[in-house]
Amino acid sequence: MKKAVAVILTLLMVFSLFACTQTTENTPSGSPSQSPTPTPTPSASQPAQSPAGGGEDAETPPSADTVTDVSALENTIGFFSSGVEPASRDTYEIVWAYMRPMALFQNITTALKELEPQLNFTTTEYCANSDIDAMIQTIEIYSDQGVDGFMIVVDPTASARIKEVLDGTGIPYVAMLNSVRDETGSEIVPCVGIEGEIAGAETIQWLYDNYKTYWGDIDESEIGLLDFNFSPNVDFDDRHNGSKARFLELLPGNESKVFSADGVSGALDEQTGYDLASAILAANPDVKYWFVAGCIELYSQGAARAVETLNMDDRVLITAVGSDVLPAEWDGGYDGSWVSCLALSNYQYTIPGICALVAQMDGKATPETLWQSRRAPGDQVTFYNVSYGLLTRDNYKEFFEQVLVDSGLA
Amino acid sequence: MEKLLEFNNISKAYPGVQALDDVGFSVKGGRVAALMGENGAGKSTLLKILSGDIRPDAGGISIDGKAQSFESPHRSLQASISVIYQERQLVNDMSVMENIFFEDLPVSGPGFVNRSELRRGTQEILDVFGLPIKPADIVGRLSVAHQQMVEIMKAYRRDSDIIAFDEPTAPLTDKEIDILFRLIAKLKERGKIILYVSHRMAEVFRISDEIIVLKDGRLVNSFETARTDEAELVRAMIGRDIGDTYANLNRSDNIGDVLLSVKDLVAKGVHGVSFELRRGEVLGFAGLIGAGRTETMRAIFGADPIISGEITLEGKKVRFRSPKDAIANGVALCPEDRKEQGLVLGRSIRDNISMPVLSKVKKGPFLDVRAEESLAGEAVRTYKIKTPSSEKQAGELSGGNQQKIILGRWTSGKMDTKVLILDEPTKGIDVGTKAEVYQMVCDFAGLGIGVIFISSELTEVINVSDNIIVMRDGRITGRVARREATEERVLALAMSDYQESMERMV
Amino acid sequence: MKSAVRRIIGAKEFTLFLVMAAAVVVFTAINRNFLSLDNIRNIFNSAFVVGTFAVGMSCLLISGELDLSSANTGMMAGVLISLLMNAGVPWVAALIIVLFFGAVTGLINAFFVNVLGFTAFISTLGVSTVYGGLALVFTNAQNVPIGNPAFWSLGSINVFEVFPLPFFIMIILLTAYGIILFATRFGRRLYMVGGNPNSSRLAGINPKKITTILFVNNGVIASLVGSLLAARMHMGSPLALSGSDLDAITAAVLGGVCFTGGSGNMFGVFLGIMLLTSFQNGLVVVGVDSYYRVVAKGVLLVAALALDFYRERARQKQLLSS
Amino acid sequence: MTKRINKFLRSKHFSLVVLLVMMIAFFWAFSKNHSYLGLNNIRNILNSTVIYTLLAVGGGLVIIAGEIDLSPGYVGTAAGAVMAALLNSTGLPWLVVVVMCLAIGVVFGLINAFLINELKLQSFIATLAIGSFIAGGFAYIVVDGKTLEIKNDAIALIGTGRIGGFVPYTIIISTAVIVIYGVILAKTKFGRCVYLCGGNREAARLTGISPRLMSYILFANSGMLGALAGLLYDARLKAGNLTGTNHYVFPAITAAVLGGLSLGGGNGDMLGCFLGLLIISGFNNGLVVLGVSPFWQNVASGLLLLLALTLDYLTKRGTKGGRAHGKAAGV
Repeated sequence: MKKAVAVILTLLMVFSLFACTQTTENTPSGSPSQSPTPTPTPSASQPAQSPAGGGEDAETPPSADTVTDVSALENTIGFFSSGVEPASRDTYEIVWAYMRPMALFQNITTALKELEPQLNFTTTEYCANSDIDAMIQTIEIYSDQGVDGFMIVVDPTASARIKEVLDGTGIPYVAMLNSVRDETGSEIVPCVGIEGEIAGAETIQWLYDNYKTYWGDIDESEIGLLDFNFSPNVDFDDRHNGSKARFLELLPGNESKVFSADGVSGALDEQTGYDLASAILAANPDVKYWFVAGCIELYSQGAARAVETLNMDDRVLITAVGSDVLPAEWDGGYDGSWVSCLALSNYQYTIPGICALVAQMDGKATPETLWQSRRAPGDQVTFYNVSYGLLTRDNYKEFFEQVLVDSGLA
Repeated sequence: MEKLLEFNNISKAYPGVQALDDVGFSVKGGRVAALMGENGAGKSTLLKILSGDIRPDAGGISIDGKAQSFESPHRSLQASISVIYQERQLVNDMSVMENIFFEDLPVSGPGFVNRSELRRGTQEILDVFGLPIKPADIVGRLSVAHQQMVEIMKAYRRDSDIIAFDEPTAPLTDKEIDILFRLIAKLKERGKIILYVSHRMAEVFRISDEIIVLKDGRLVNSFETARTDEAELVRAMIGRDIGDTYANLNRSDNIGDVLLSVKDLVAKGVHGVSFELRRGEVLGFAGLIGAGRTETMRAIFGADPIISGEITLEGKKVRFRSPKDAIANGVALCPEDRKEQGLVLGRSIRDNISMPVLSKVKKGPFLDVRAEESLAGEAVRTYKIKTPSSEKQAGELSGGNQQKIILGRWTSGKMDTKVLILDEPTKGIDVGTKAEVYQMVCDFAGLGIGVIFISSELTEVINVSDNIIVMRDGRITGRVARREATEERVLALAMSDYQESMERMV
Repeated sequence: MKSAVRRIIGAKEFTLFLVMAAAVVVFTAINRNFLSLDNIRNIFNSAFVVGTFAVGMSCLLISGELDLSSANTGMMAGVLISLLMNAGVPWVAALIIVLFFGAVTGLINAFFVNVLGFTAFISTLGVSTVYGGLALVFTNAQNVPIGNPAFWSLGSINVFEVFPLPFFIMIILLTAYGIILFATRFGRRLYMVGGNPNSSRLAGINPKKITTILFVNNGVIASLVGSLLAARMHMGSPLALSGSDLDAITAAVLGGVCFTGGSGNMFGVFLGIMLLTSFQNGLVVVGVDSYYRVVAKGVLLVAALALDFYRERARQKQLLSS
Repeated sequence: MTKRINKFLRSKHFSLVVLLVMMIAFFWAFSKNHSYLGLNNIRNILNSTVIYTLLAVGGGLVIIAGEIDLSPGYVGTAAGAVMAALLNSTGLPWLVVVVMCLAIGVVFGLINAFLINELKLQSFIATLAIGSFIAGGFAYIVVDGKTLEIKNDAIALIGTGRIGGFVPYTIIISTAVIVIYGVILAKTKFGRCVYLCGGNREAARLTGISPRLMSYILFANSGMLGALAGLLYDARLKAGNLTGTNHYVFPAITAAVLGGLSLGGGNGDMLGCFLGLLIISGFNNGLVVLGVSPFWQNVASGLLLLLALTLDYLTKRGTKGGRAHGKAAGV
């Protein structure tokens, strides 16, 4: 009897394994799953001004033959200047590869799936489960498979090697989220992301500009800073340093009240945030007011729970980089000390990234010619700073609608 | 109504061995039936069938005429049968009372253990046995003898109609043996059926009403104890007259100079032992369980640490830090417990035999498998080990064959053994193989090897050794040459205040 | 009386008590607030996850088994309960369904280990990997928010003003299982099966039946932890609880549970949990650099076990000489 | 000769080869223009086995001897971090640095063995403490949490260089390691002692083998191979990585068990280990080649493990798995 059950179990597993391998919507065996719908004719519609933050004013509409700066019209999907009609060429196969399962990456995948008809490409997703060696081998596997382009999150700890491998494949690629810089600090791979220091600094800046509405006119020297960090990741480390630098810039006298909490001892989750925040807040009752800066949303959420248990809601203001957890809390009616977060909408990442990649695949743009107008001095290529917004409880709904409108998808 | 236990034509086969072949006999209530026979004759298989641990291929057991079938040991317990195995079935980390009541812990309310009832019941049994143990003592911390008594008390507590003992007296001191025999007598009066498996003739004659002899899985005969004697039993068991077993042992008798001398050795369980072993001499070590003989030899061999004392080998002072040193100097030890300390059950016979001489069967950096095979083949031939090939796993062989593998290991061609220590080489071995072992011991001596022969069976030690050293409680109590050695004299040296029980035993 | 005192001092738990007392004294000396009511409650909250896992895990360890799928079972439970509640299922029903899911996971593990005879270490690892993938598939790697404040309160209300509910539940489980292990027949059989599986089998106690119950029990407890964590986090996250079952094993072994089965009790496990959590919390309170905190956890475990080894050897020597 | 063949047919290796061939056929059929068996992809598969092979060999020997070692992954990360730190801050030649890093692996292994043999700690717990806590923390401390670039050309050549432009050095190193250890295990006295210690530790001691010495050697060896794995990992990335090979130990042990090693100790060999590694790496590679969505890849690798265990149950007539070894059918 046991043998029979074992045989049935084996068949069941072989079948489910087979099912697992068929889960790709578009098996890269060349058959385009659905014919691309004709995109609207590239009318020279003037792009709506992008919302608060680093928006650039639009330049003269480009003509088809010259290789022009794609950055001018970066936010509108309806129009891109590579001049090649998406439907006229065969479907591009791109690989969207990232380091670890995160909500933002998943949102980028959904955004890419929505854009596939317009730009006539198919997406294959790869997650390296934080194993950089596996990421490198996957790049080689897919280059052997003859894919057309890579959209990749380059892990900062091995960016030089990953760039070397990508250049070796000769396949166009665009980096997402983490910048790739050489020793001199000059950006060497076109990247769509957000500067860690800026993100960290902006969140603290907002707290500083708005704390009076929560605490009234208090003695600024009483404010302390609890600054989360996850040092192994260079990007999170930059956000940590950015927050700290901006805090000391604004409140130079409060040097003694700055506490940094590195979550390296636990998993990347809320529990670690809770353990660190609760211990530090309870250990320093003498600090009357607290700013809490979260380089990762889950840490700030842990801090929010700690503040609730220690009922210090009236003297702690929490912020975070990333907008996947807090809006959901607000939807559920949360109105605690976690007051704001820096919004990173997936479309604001995806559209410039995919446009740059498609332009390169069409041969109409090279890394150097991409977004020239946005290039920081001293950079060989442009680090495209995604425009962001600081969300609060009252403006977050309206912000997300606006992003949809801007991207022409709404 | 008197109880009746019937084994009706039971057969059981293992790959390559017909363990039981159509065995049938019956035992009435209030009688003790002793089971005797060569090892591999199927005695322990029979007990395992009785306890429901294994199922027979054919035939079965019936109680009071009703056929029983035991899918699991639980069924046999419910049929009021309990078997006491050689390997103790105790949980060392738990208390005596929990081990005794084990599966029937007294319960009150929703499954809560009734500790007061548990303690009271245990104390009651302890009083019946008259043992200096408290119910709450942890079993692991008791002496080996007391642990075996806990095992027996567990069976007594089950108050089963049928109780089977498998070599129960091996670890017991005489005080406990006496308690056991008084208990068995009481159980007989209450009409219980007792099955008693043992190799000790004296015990069997003293306690049993009938003796059932098995040979190679078949029932040879059953004798009324009163109307039979030792010689007739042995003849039934091995079909050869034991009388001349020791007589026609051809011995070398060219005993040379002193090979190994030990001066006031002190170790755990050893309190100042001194003796000399000569080349070509068979030095017997007699004594009861717990006399410290195994501890002495393990200390010499380097298996256990020595507290103080001096050992000289061939005139040179030596101190063996580990068995590795001892073997390098030509000292070999056949351990008492075959399975735990002797064999690697998962490996082939060849691996087990070549273990101590691996560095001598090498060809360049690699092991020379052919040399190993020839070594193993030679051992299989000289010791007549029943096996289709030397690649068979040691675990799949019978107890007797396993012992031969260990003997073969220490006397293989590649071992230049000077001193060979045999610790209970014939324990759990059938009478036929014993005779072969005795001859081997003499052959080793003939080659000039100094042999130390430890055994708990007096007749064996007396007749095989050239000189006999008797130990008790870690000290030597006497030295006797074979010529003047009689069982009474050796016994007197080996025991002290158990005079009375031993009298009855002989 | 003297022997009773000597028995207490000889006990394994006394070593833990010594180490913990020393740690508390040192931490309080450096920062008085370590013993403040707030921080004590923090320790309680931090102890909940590892502690509750350790309860189910210790039972399995005592019976000689192991379950490496608890962490992902818990995570899966958190995700499922969130998805169910978003689909309109009242939280009480959702909790029951999720606990049932934990039981089924336990049955699957028990089937593999007891019926098909797989090594527990590897087969529970397989189940864990499958759950890790499925959770990401169900949630598309997003956190599943729960908008039900009543359910949130499960994670945050305080019992008797001092004990947060999850911690209180952990204490109840520890006490209940402590009593079961010490005073009930089923509990004592756990030690028998762990201490000598063969003799239990021969005496008619079926080790498989007992370990099956324990696997199911561990699955249910893991699901309870996942659900309470989801309540406290106001969402089910497919990345939660990773690695917490290894921490639970560490706490259990620290508390005197022998890894190969047969010994250990719930009071020791409670001390192990509190020592591990308060030590971690203390290091943060006194501001030890994070890298050294990771090393300190390892040193604590090794030091406690080494201390226990030397005390045991001293006691053996003392027994031998007396 | 036929005796050896039908011995092979009945053996564990045969069922592994069958599983491997079935898997390759499946992926070959479904991969885009059959690129699964393309020369490049075969190299990719072997490339992905390198780190697992080193850990499976070191850890496998420890398992055969009856213990378990969870620390080599973390020791590798620590060794890699030290290499990066030394190369950047000191002028030491790279060979000296590599030897020092391997020495660090050996030291961690000896600490493991000391805890297990002298303090009688259980190997699961001791290696977990030494590995994930102490070695892991040590790695961070050494580089103070920063990832350091490795610019040494020799190290870069070993990590990324390819002989004749095709065969990476790392594959040669890992293949050499598994072949050498396979021969040692099967043919030499040391190898036989590993099996004997795993089968019956006390019996081995009483025949002149020192299980304690074996334990020290094997844990030191496992530490050294763990360190080597960490060095190769960082050489391939040309950077001292801080999470590195931490999470490589469990899959390596799984591959070893898949290949026939039982956690109770005493059986299994390097050929089985290699087949187990090939199956797991080939499977993961196949999933990537098919472009299976990443979350389903995790589900599939868990199912593969359970499937392999079930097949092992079906091929092993009735005898139970690792836990009940030694239940010999003695009469």
